[in-house]
Amino acid sequence: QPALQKGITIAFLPKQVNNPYFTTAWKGGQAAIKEFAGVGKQVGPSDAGASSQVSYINTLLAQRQKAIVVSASDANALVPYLKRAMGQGVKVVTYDSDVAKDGRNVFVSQASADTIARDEVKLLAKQIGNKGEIAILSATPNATNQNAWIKVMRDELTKPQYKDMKLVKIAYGNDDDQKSFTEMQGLMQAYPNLKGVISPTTVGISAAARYLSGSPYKGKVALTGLGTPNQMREFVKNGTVQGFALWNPEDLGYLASYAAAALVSGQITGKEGEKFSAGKLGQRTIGKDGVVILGPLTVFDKSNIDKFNF
Amino acid sequence: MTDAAPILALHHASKAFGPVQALVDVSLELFGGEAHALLGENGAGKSTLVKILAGVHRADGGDLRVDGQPRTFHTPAEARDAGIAIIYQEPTLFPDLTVAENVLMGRQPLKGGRIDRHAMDAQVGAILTDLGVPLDPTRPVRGLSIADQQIVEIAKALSFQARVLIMDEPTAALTGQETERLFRVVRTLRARGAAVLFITHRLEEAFAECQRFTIMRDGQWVSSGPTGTYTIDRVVRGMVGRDVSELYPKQAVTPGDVVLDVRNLTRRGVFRNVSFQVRRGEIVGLAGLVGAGRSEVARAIFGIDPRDGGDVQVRGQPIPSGSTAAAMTAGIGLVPEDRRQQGLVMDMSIERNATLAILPQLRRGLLMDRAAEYQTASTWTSKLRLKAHRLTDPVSTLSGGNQQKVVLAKWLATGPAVLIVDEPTRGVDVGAKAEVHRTLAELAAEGLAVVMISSDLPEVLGMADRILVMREGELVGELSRTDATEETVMYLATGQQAARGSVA
Amino acid sequence: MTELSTPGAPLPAPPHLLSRLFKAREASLLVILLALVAVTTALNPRFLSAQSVRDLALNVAIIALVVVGQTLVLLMKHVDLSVSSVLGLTAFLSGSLFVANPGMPIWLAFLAGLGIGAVLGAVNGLLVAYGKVPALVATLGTLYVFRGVDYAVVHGGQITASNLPAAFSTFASGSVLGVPTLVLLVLAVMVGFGIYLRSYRSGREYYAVGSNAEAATLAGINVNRRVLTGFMLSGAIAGLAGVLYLARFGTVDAAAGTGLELQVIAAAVVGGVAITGGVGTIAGAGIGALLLGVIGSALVALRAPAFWQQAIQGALLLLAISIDIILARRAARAMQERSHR
Amino acid sequence: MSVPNRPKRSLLGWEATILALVALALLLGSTLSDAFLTAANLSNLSSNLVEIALIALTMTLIVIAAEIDLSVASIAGMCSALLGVLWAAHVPMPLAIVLTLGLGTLAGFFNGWLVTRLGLPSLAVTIGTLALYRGLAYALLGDRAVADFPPFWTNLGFGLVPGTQIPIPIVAFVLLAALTAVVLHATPFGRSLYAIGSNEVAARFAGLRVERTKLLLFTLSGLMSAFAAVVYTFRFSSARADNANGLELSVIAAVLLGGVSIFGGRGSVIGVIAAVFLIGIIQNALTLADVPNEILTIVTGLLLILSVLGPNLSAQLKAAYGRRGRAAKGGAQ
Ligand SMILES: Nc1ncnc2c1ncn2[C@@H]1O[C@H](COP(=O)(O)OP(=O)(O)OP(=O)(O)O)[C@@H](O)[C@H]1O
Ligand SMILES: Nc1ncnc2c1ncn2[C@@H]1O[C@H](COP(=O)(O)OP(=O)(O)OP(=O)(O)O)[C@@H](O)[C@H]1O
Ligand SMILES: [Mg+2]
Ligand SMILES: [Mg+2]
Repeated sequence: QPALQKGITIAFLPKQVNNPYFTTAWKGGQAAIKEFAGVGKQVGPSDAGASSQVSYINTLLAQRQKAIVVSASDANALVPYLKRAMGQGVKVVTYDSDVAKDGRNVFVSQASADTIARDEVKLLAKQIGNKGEIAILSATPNATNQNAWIKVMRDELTKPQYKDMKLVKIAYGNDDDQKSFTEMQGLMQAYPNLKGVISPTTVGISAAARYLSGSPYKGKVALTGLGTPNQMREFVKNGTVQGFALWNPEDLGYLASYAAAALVSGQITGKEGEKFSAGKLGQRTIGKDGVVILGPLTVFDKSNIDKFNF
Repeated sequence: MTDAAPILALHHASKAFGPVQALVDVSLELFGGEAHALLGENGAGKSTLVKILAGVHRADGGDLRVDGQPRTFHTPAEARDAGIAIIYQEPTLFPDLTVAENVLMGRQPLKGGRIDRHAMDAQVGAILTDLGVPLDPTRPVRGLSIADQQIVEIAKALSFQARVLIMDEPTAALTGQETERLFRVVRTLRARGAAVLFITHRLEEAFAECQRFTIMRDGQWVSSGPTGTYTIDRVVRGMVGRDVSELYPKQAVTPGDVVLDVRNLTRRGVFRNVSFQVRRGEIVGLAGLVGAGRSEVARAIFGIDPRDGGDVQVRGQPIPSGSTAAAMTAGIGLVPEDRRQQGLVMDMSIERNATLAILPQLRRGLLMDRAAEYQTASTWTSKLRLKAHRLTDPVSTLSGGNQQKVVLAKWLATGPAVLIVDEPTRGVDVGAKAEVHRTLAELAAEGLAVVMISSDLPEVLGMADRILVMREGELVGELSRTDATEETVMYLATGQQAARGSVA
Repeated sequence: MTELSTPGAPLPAPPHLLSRLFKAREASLLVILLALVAVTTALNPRFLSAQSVRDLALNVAIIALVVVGQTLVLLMKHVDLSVSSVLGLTAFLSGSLFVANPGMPIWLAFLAGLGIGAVLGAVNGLLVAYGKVPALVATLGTLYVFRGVDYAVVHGGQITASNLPAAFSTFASGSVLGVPTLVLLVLAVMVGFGIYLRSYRSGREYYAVGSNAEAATLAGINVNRRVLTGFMLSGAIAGLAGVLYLARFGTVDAAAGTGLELQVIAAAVVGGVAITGGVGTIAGAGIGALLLGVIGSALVALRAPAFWQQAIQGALLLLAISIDIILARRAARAMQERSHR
Repeated sequence: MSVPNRPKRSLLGWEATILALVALALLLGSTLSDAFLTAANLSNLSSNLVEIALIALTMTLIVIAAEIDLSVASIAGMCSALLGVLWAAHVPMPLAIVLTLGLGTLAGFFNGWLVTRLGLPSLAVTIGTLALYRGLAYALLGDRAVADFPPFWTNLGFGLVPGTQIPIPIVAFVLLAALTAVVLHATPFGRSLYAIGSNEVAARFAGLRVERTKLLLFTLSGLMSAFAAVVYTFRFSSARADNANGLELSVIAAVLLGGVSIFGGRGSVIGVIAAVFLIGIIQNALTLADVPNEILTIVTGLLLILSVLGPNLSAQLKAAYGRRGRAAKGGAQ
């Protein structure tokens, strides 16, 4: 197997440049790039819009970058442009949020949609004793990964052990702190008997936690979802939140960088079964549809949260 | 009663706006207890002079003294604090604020640092009663007629003890009675030793009220002196630089068949059952006190305002309510009373304003016909002897009277069958006035039907074949040219004996 | 309108017609507001529960505060689109002050917010008053510039509640006699400016400038200085709002406050503040903000389908504006007919 | 109403300036990166501007008539959503497009109706419909995204004119731009827009059909937004409720930068087109030079401000200088 080339140019293109989550991911990506002596940069729009991402893809193409690592704000809109890029020999890796699979070589997934959805539901079920009305506080109505997870959660909830749990509402906080905050208020008003809320977005869950911790519902209404330890620490400690989950975004970026490098160096092409080594994350295998999975979620609670800092 | 030393003296003042030299080395002295008439053609530079005294414009050169002390006013506030009160040619009011607040803005009476509204309303109410005008001090200015707005302006100027009162054509929008009241107030001010500068195009007023004249032409000082040393002819020659043709060149015409037929025209709360006819070649005067609703009738006929009742026919064909376009295609034209708001697009060129009403015709194929545009504009503006730098200058740079000429040109260009003119010579100098009248007379002779709304009675008497009189929104009478006199008209207009010595 | 045109006519007496007219407009808004609350509560009693009223008040407070500044500017026939960016920037900067020196006293943060806001407002003011740049152009420009600066300083970071002293955060949660301190502060500001605009000479100047700037100059008002002051106040108030935003939401990233400007203008307009200048009151604007807030949370409380909420909000907004203008038109027409008789 | 602070600047002067700026920007671009002046890059650059450019055309007319339409982006979003829904429902594409354009026209007409019939200020109205139409977009399509548009159509949005590097939508834009320019600058109708924009009352007294004209303008704006939506949907082969979100500010920024006076009565199509591309070129050039996004935002804002501030200041300086000159003369005599 050929070794990783030196000086590979890799560009990270997140949904939004000034979103803390992506900043952390980029940290990992950068670290990896340093390890294999590549040349990396992160560019991107300040607003999560497909059209603005496209103009960046075009400029990256014009700059003849070797690989583009993108988190798509629209699963379809980017495809024609990414295809054009691949047509000109650029390797495309998606991370965090995928595009239609003919639009990229490899998708580095934080965890399979099934795992995420199942773990979330299981987590909440445990906290509310498999019983009562629940709601989901999502990001934007068009967030691909959110919708994928929500879909799985829905049919997960049809399983017998969850028969007493009733999904009453899906609210959208648009990954905007204030909107999420007020949406959470709304939920409590509109659904008096609400027992628990799943918010599979770092922005949503922290806003929701903040509202609960300042309200009489604190401790009475369970909240879980995907969040970063630093955002959630105080709420876990003051008992608003029992537990939540996440992968390590830094590792996600790290893995994505290695996948890109491996593609450029010809170690892999994106076919199922191909293997490549991802530095400290060790040997990785490409799964079905060119998906590389980062690994299982880490569940954070009182016991372990202080061990993490991101 | 003239003091030896002038209260206010301006010497060798000059002012240019870009290429336009508005004032050249003009001097003026105002004495206490004396009313001083400033006379000149449109564009002579009178308002510019006023604005320099007011601190609105800075003179390019010259020196200004108040009580012998050299002064320069950088802001209107400074001029005001020096005791100079100004009534500007164009009303400058706050439509959204009450009459009282308009009068006292910036000088509202205070109680404990806060505005004392009752005191404010009372104070202004008093001034208005002084003027004999029952305007409600607490009503917003928006919706006041030009005339009422002018009254508020006057109240503003009288609201503080001015030592110098400057009035730029305050009477242009007023009728006899109001003018008379204004003069009464002016006299009392003079008795208190104040100096008054009075600008008007109605020479009779100047002769009746002023002790001293100053005459300007083309931004230059022509002559000054006591009233006694002037005759109408000398004044006119000084202003115009030539002898003016007859002021009311009415040509005798035999009216043709009916062109405009108005039946029971009604607009709720404004006027009721107004019916009259106008024939080819006829000039019909529409007289009445300001506020009688004449403009409103005109607006309703022209379709600006929808009408609540009655109908209007031109050459026998009825015109739908509230459609200006329909009225125009039927051949009606309206020269509105408020030139700045209704008559002109201020920062569009003279040329484009003059052709605005015939825009749809100015096309070759689908596109603008620039040549035709320029042709029409220049034809009519030169017919009216417009005083302008270039036809492509914005009308905003024209003097009041010249702006009025552009409005006239615009409507004459449409070649209307009926032309309604509302205050056609408001703020227009004698020379131009004569030309406007001549033009109207000629057009009438060629078969145009004219409705002339005017608060300038001599004008109506001089030009109209028939005079309709309105009072409080109703048509109260009709007088033939022969038996119409100021007295008879006023009698109908007021429903009582005309106030003594009413000029207008 | 002269004595002679209406012989012996009694003085059209009823005073303060103008102010009564405005009161009428505010009244009409209040009616709409109460109706909405009544219906919602009937369908979902919890809508008036202490908790949700408290939440509502807190949500509206910050918008309402920014609306006060916006009203000053709108009265002068200008507009300030940059408030959202000012809010976002001050929120983050005052937050990073706490990060830099945790021991910092609370009031210093407020001072900083006001100061920074005033400076940013001054930029707008100078552009409009002395640069003669139309307010909409100037503030649309600074909307971009200030936000850009915000992006630059935030740079993908964020302030979280854990960075803030507890005392500061409790400023939002804490309350006096059940009324949140934050709301009290906002109310105080509104009352203050309400009185100022109504019965102080300099307050009236805002109306004068917006009603007819030329006339204002001739009346001896220093229009430029007034405009500059207005924008500075708008900026300072937005800055204060930024600090409150930080206290309320604890988390601030580069996007904080984005899109707020349209909500604020909408609130003012619904509240009867004319975009054409010279007309409007703080009370009206406040009610406008409250109305929008109530509409928002009512829809949620009534379980309106998520995907329909925004549409319904828009429709109700239009409805409110339309009703208001129609009532105003009525009053005006009535007044004109009076003036003729 | 005479408006204070109306920027006084000779339009010709301004157009010359902005065209010069465009040239300058091209120069800057080519110096910043050799990838800039390539046909491919310019082609991408322009195809990314096409929706803004299209809507800017009608926005120009509206602003010259002293109104404003903030709802354009929402109309686009709503129309994109409808196109998606129709296609998903197997409506034949030509029909779907016609219906979409119809919806846009209707939406624009509704704006116009509220403004002209109820006499509401357009700023207020379109802030309202901005929310309403975007809301309807979500009501139509919710969280779904329709993507499987037939290649023939997506190619119209995405593809190039065969044998060239010219994006197909740009061709449509050029035609529409030419049409707009002629209508605005060389027809009585265009002339009347300027009159209405600078003094509506006087325009009405001159017999111009103010209401009808404005109604037409808003309706056209809606139609154009719908057309832009179709282009957008095909260009990204993706119909979503949040398409074209926030586009309105970019459009208005371009129109104002192009020298159209926000108070109406002033402006030209050339200026606006130049402005659209000026912004696009500068952003593209800076992005190629890896200038971070926040700087782009700042630059856009500064451009907008300077576009008005520059001419004003120079005029004021001239005036001040002139006065001093004359004052000296005056003093001498
Ligand atoms: N703001 C201005 N810009 C350019 N030119 C101006 C301006 N104001 C006045 N002028 C010019 O200065 C000259 C004098 O104007 P002014 O208004 O003083 O005349 P006037 O004597 O008041 O005429 P009228 O009797 O019609 O009011 C006119 O030629 C006018 O065109
Ligand atoms: N734009 C307006 N809005 C509301 N009311 C108006 C308006 N213009 C005039 N009025 C009112 O209508 C009445 C008649 O108007 P106006 O004074 O124009 O009548 P007029 O007979 O035409 O007087 P003149 O033509 O001499 O000014 C007045 O009482 C005035 O208050
Ligand atoms: Mg004059
Ligand atoms: Mg009248």
